[in-house]
Amino acid sequence: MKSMNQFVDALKRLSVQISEVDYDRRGYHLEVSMADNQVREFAKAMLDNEFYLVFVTANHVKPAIEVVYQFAHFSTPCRVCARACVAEGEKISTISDIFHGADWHERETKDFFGVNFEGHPNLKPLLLAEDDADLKPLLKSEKMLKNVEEIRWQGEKPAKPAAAGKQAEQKAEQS
Amino acid sequence: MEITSFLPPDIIRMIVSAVVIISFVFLNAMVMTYAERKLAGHFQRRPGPMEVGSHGLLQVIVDGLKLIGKQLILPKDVDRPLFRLAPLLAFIPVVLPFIVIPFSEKLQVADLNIGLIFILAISSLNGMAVLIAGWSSNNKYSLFGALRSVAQNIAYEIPILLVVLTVALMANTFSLKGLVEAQSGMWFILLQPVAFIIYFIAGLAETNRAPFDLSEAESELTAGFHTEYSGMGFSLFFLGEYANMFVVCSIATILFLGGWHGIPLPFLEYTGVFWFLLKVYALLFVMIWCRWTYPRVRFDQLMNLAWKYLIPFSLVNFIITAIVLVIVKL
Amino acid sequence: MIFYRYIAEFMFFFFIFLTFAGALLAVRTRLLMHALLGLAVSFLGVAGLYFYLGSLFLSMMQILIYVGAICIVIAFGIMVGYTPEQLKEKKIAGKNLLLGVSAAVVVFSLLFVAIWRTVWVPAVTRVGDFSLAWLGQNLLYNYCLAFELISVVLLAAIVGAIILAGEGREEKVR
Amino acid sequence: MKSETNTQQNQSFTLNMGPQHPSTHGVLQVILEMDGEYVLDPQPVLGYIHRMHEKMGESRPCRKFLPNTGRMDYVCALPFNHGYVGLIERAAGIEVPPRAEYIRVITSELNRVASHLLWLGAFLLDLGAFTPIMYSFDDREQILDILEEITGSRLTYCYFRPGGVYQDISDKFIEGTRAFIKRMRSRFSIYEKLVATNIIFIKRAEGVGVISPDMARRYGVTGPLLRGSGISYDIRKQEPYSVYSDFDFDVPVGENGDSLDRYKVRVQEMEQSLRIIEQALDKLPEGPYLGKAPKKIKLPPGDSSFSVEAARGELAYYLVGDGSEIPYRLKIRVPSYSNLSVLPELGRGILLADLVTIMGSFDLVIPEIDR
Repeated sequence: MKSMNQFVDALKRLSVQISEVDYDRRGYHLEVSMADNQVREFAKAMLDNEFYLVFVTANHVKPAIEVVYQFAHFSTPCRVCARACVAEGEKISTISDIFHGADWHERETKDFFGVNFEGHPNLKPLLLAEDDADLKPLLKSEKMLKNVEEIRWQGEKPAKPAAAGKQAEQKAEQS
Repeated sequence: MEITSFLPPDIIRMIVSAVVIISFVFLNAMVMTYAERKLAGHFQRRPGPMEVGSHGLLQVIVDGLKLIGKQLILPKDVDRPLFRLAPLLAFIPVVLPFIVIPFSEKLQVADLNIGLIFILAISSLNGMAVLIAGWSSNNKYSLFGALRSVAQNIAYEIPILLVVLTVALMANTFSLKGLVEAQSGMWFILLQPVAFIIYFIAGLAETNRAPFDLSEAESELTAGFHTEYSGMGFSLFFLGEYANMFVVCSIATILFLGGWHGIPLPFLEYTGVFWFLLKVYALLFVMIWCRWTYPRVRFDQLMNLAWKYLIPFSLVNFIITAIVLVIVKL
Repeated sequence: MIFYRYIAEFMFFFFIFLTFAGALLAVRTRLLMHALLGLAVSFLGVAGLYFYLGSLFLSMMQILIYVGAICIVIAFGIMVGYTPEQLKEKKIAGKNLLLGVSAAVVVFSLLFVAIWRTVWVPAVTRVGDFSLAWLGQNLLYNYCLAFELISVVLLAAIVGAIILAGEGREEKVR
Repeated sequence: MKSETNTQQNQSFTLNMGPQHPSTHGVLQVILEMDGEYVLDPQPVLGYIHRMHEKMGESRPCRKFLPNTGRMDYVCALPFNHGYVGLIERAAGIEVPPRAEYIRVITSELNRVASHLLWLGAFLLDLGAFTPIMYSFDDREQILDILEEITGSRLTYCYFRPGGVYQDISDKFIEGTRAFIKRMRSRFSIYEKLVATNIIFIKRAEGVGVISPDMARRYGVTGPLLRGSGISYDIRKQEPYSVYSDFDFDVPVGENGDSLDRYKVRVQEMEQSLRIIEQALDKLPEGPYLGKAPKKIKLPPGDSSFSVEAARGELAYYLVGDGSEIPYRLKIRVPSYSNLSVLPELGRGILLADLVTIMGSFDLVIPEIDR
């Protein structure tokens, strides 16, 4: 049984941003932010560390759609939530050949958000009908769409400086 | 009296026995349907049919009326003539064996000296009906069911033939009456227990009953070869199945359980029918019991059972019997 | 009993009709499965003729072997190999036609010679008691050749079924 | 009856299993590429009863989505309730009184036993045994009666509320539950005799559909399927939510990961659930059953996640709040979705009958997969 710190060390070797969060309030242990080209590298590291994929989904915010991955571990209580941004019309590389379970999750994300996964072998509509391929039901309308800062964790009020710092980092990364 | 004056008595005998046999087949199906549902209910800790008539006794009749009243649906792409022919083909061959079955010493339509071969030959036609039904439905599940059924029938006819031959060898006759008479001293089940077990297992498979009901495996093939049939088309297969079960069990009774022999009753030539039916329905009860207890076997397991166990065992049993008979004669 | 005579005569012609109708169906129909059914009907007619001639044993064997075994094996082969759309038969022409006709001519001339030269014995004098011993004696001494030929027929049916099944699959590859 | 013209698989044909088929347990379609009796490539087709629950969750105040959760998995609805109220409580920081947590555990575990009983009958029906389903339904009815007493419904429960439960449990409920535990313990020996020692059943289930631990990890297989493969992973132990850390229970695991192991694991899980219920009834604290929660729950900005162990595996809710009542994003990760995705790999080159066995042993609930 590995400890969580070992995982943190392993992930820090990649150039992703990683931070521990309060499990009692957030429901996961590690938060990861990465660029869209780091996804495969990150997924491989997760597979090597014997994580399994909980889900892949997306979140429609300004300025770009976030793809969210959650991983957890079978023997160590460690839940990892990772985000990568993919701008509209851009592609993000698939992880369905690393975690085979991602195949259906990515197809579902394509159904609901229209996110294109590069290298996916079979990106056909899964839950929606073939005719509804352009529906993308979970994209927010212009009126509802929020900025990424508005939906970031602001910590217990008043906002802690650490959380604020993290936000600044993410802003810098996206710009 | 008037009828006999211009018709020979044998014609009357033929007509009467034809009517009796056909009504017996229907009656048997009714009894079996009721018994099956009621027994299944009690095996499963529920009362079974209770609503129509006392303890659901009239349920069978109501169901029969419903089936007759239902539309015979002809799906679009079926092979029409064959599709309609198949239920008839399934029904007719199972009626014919009743001609030679000796219900008691005097209750038998015709005692053919090759009665046993007659029954085996006629029941081999049943496979043809299943094949035609499955193929003409133009449905892949039906085709699967038909293919399975035929492979199963071919595999299980061999041990049945070998076992039947073993017993015929002991009685030195193919006549069913002769076979029963040969057991007036001792039933063959005591001399041939292995043969009886092999026959019963193969008989279960031959009649497509659970746990060998692969040709109509509900959870795999929906309903197998009769998926597309409705109304009377379906119920003829149903009647055929029950009549077939009765024939298989009555052959088991004749070959192994001493036919009409039992505790002597007055007018034994006729009342032997009581013992005969008692034995047959006891075997049918075991068949129903098996069905509601066991899961279904897989197809390869079914084939293994036939080719790897039943056929070698019945062959060895046959050879040993032959050798013993020769030694006894010497 | 004149009445029985009528029934017997009627049955004789009925069996003849079955045999010919089945045979005609077997060669004239477009669907292979129907042809097979015609073959089975024809076999049943022949079995009825044996029955008419007083040999119940032979007619039962005819049903058991030809209808119950051979027809089913062929049907099995057809079903494994083909789907209904593929079963629309092509026109027979050229070499095949020639071969077919010559085979038919040879078989019929052989049959004709055999029938012509046989000394016919009334059926009644041949009937035995059909006990196991009697059957065994007859099959393995008197009619040994016929008995062996039946097994050849079975072999041919099995080989034919395998070829049918194999061909059906090859056609799909193309 | 179109024959396949693909040169690679020239001997194959396509068989449509479902959407109306007895052993797909609902409107699931599996397109099978077959060679005779052998399955070459099974491809599930989802979405026949897709209802876009996530969109519904994102278009109404979070309290109003609660009834939807029970409609996703109608066989085991209370853990779905539990996950959702747990998520809202976690995000909005709502305290739950201990009595409510105990009631949640008792009812959830009862629901888990009911779900496993339904599975047991349905699985054996898939194998062609007709009788066990009647026995298991008999037992399941008892649970439904007990739950109906306090939740008001028999199937699609909506019993939990943010901050507690809808109503307090009665003495009748406690008595009924204790009586049920006693009855159920005596029933296990019947199942053992009728099913587990049956040679045909063992031959049908043994070695069929082996999921290796590595395969489970790649596909995200969870629940009894994963535990059947020998990995002792149960959210109730690993990340104890509610008051599960108060109870003493084991996580049953299998050895080979075949269908027989999945059967054994589920039966043992029922026994463990009974143990949990018994302990919870003994320890049941006094106090309010519904804590203080605002009528309009404001979800603070930020994301949070809540995972529970549903009867079929890990159920994860993922929420992104934006400070309003309405969730900005609600993701529902259902267990059967990932579990079923292993089928194309597992079902390659096996007999059709084995595919039915495997799908039966997965315990699929289609509305849950399609959401």
